[in-house]
Amino acid sequence: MIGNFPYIAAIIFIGLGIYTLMFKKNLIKIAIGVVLIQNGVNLFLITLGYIKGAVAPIYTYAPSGQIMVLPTPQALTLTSIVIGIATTALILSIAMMIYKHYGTLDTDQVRRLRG
Amino acid sequence: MNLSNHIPILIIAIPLLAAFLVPLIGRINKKATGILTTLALSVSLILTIILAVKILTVGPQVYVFGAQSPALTLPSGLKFPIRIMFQIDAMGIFMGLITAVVSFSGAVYSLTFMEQHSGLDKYYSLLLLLTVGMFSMEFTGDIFNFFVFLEVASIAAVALISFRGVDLGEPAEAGFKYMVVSSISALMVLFAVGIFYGQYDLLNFAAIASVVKYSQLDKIALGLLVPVLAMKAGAVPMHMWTPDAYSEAPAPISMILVAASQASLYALFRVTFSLYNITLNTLAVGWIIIIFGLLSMFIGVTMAIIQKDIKRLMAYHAISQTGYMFLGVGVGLAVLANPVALSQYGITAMEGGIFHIMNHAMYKGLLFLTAGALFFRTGTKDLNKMGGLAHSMKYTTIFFIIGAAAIAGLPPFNGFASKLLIYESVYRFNPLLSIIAMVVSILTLASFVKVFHSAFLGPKLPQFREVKEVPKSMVWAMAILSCIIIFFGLFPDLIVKNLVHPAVMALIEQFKYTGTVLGGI
Amino acid sequence: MKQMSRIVRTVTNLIYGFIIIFGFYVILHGHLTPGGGFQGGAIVASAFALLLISYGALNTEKLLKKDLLSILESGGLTMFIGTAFLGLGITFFYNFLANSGSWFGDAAVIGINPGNMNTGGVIPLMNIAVGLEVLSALGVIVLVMASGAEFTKKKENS
Amino acid sequence: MKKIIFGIAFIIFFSFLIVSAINMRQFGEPIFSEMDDYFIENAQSETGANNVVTSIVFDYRGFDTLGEATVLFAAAVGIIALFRRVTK
Amino acid sequence: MLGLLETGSGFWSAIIWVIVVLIIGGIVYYIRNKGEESYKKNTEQDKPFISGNPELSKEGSHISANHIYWGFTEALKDYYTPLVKTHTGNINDYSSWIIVITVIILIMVGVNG
Repeated sequence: MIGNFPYIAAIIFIGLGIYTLMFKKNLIKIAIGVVLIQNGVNLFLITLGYIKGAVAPIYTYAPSGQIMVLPTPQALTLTSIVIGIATTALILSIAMMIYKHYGTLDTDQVRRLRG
Repeated sequence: MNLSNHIPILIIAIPLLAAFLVPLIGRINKKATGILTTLALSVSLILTIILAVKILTVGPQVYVFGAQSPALTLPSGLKFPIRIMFQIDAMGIFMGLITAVVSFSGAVYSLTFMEQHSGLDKYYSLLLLLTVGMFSMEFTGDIFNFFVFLEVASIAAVALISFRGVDLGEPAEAGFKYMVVSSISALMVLFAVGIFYGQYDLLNFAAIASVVKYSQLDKIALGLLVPVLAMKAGAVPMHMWTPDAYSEAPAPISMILVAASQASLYALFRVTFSLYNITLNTLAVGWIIIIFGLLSMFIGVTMAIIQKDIKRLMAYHAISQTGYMFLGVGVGLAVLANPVALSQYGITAMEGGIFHIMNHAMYKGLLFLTAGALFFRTGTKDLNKMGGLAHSMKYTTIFFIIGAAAIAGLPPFNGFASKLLIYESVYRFNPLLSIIAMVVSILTLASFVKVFHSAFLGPKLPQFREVKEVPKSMVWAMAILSCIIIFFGLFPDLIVKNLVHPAVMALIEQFKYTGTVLGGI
Repeated sequence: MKQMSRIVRTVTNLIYGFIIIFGFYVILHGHLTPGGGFQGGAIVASAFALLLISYGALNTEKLLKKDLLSILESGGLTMFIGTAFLGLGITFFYNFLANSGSWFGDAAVIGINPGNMNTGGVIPLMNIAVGLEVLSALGVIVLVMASGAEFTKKKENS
Repeated sequence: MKKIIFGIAFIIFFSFLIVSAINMRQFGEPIFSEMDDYFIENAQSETGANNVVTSIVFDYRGFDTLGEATVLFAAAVGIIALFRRVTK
Repeated sequence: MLGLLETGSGFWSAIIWVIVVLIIGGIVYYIRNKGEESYKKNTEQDKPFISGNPELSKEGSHISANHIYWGFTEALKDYYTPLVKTHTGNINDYSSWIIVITVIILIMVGVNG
């Protein structure tokens, strides 16, 4: 149980992001919530790859006689981090566009499309 | 080198290469971008048809990236695949055909529809990227790769929805909403990937399906995957993004977005049928999907009747038609564990649902294109401002009648065939569901009578004196889809026997899906 | 945005070249040391961001041409997918240069070794391609968003 | 009223995620690791790269990397299109 | 036979349907031809008879979309009012609905799954 604390830390990130998406009224804060969920999921993935007392999976000048951590989660996390960068950039620029046209970032006013 | 082994990747790689080259070519010649896009998409359409023939005659195809040979799934002495692979069976190629046809006609339509817009090279590049994302979502056999291309499709779709956001506010708003919900869904998918990886150290659909134990974690992964994928498919009550996105995107993009949401629907069926087949409690999950279907059908159509914006109305109809697919396939899933009922009506219900996917892509695409034609000539999407357009837009009127009759399930168009399959088989599962489906079909007809009357019938209004027929390429794009609709309507048995039934069997028979990769058949 | 004080600009002039050089080092040694195309490209793009915040958007656009960056972006991606296409004799993404004796074709010493630059097959090429793509894409994103902010601000004032 | 329902839903969702974290295998002690062991053993001989992560990113899972570069490209193109100068 | 779709408990053939429609159309056309001969175009026989009132102008006679199915929506007012009110175009509600449905499905799957 307490050994799983790193997972729980990642889950808390995700929960904070979900809370921001559900209850915060500012578009920029919503973008921050999306980023929080991304970081939580990335943290969860990278945590899955750890092995106690292992070294990075790189053979250049590696300390001899050591086991190496699982390399796949690192590749997956790299991919999802770059995807997260792209998503965040797009969300923020669309928020800028919304501000240009609506003059506000409040989700209660940014709802011309409804019904 | 024998290219016939490489068809699965060429379908993806040629539009991808074109997408990278289009911005460069756009600097030299603006006109050439559209031509290049249409060319690339036509090539991938032809290759998709060739691949479909190969798969339906030979069997499922596997393409392993970077291996010694395209079919080498298991390197020496391994029990599981280590590389990304495409795993295309009848169901995957069925969705691939839809994607190819829809995106090709969308590109043809865009040639003149988007002419007066600026930044066309970006538009065509994003259109190709959206197509590539949909193709890969449907072909891939690797769960993380599925997440990556889900994001590719989402981001390209968002950029296209908010393409008109430079001078208008609403497209940017719709794009923001779609971006947020699709990021939530993609991240939940990624979390489920993490759960699977942590348990089994596997990332391949078939390999996970062979070892999945339906433990507590697998239940949580299922409970995360089903709603987010249903949300991407536009299931009530998570459908609110759908009318915004469909109504604010340019008309060809609305058509392609329908196919994109169906790619997520395909992923939902893939997860429930191929990943956990009968290991899960099929009755509970089947009823979940059936309830999604009922809510989507009824709320979608009742909200559609009161709409004033023609594209919003059609978007709500997209939701309600998605309900039919949920209903048919959900009935099939609910009786999956019961061979007798499955052979009696389950398979027929799934045939109806799967056949309805293709029909819906075709006629809803046609309807969106006609709405785009009206917008192109009149400059408005508001039904109150339209009227009497049948006098000046003959072809568009004919195409709209075909599409409306098909979506309302009037014989002899294709909508009737798939809806009939759903009615008769669902009636034997639970009569009430079938009756609700018929009522929804009647309401659909009613709301399209409203559209037809207020937009096309009536006297020639003075403000539309100089309105004339839309240009050639738009007419051609609409004609392609109408011909497909009429053909499907006249010969539904050919499609059901040759395309739909193998697809349903590919969903039901899990051992074939896993056996394609892990051997053993 | 405005340009920042003289101190910031002087320090930027001193270090941004080193940041770019370090980024390219990370890109080129991606198959030997921690890092690779994405990380190195991000480092170079961070140098662009440093220029941006210290000199302001309008001055930076004189130094960094958006058109050049977007051409570089398409070019890098085309090089990447082209390298993947070259493996099509066997399969897409087949590492046809590894252990072949030609460019980057030396067989790596199995186990712990100081590392040989001339190994890795197509991996160094893909690192370079992806590095170019990432640095230009991130640079374009940062530049366009900054100038877009100027644009929107002008919109409000007028 | 709506806020209360959403709050309860959020709490239950969060607790489900916590349950998944608790049921996950012990931190730092993977049970199955065949795929990663294969990578660690054979990456050097197959791809000739010392960096196992890079050899996964660009060789074993190269198609993911293509998709990821495509995402970045799509975002850049979309942002350029979003901030383009309108010339009707 | 081509175009014959087996639906499990019956069959459907669009070809037969089209043939039947053509036959019935022919019969209808035949009956129509046996109708009143004394009809002449462009006489007062064309004019609609609105209980003696003058025929109003064509533009005025067009019914716009707002007025179609007015009775339907009016009769179902207490169904539509809450439904339309639920569709707040608010992004917080969008994401919150996703979470609510996810929770419901997690409970259903977790309890009896």
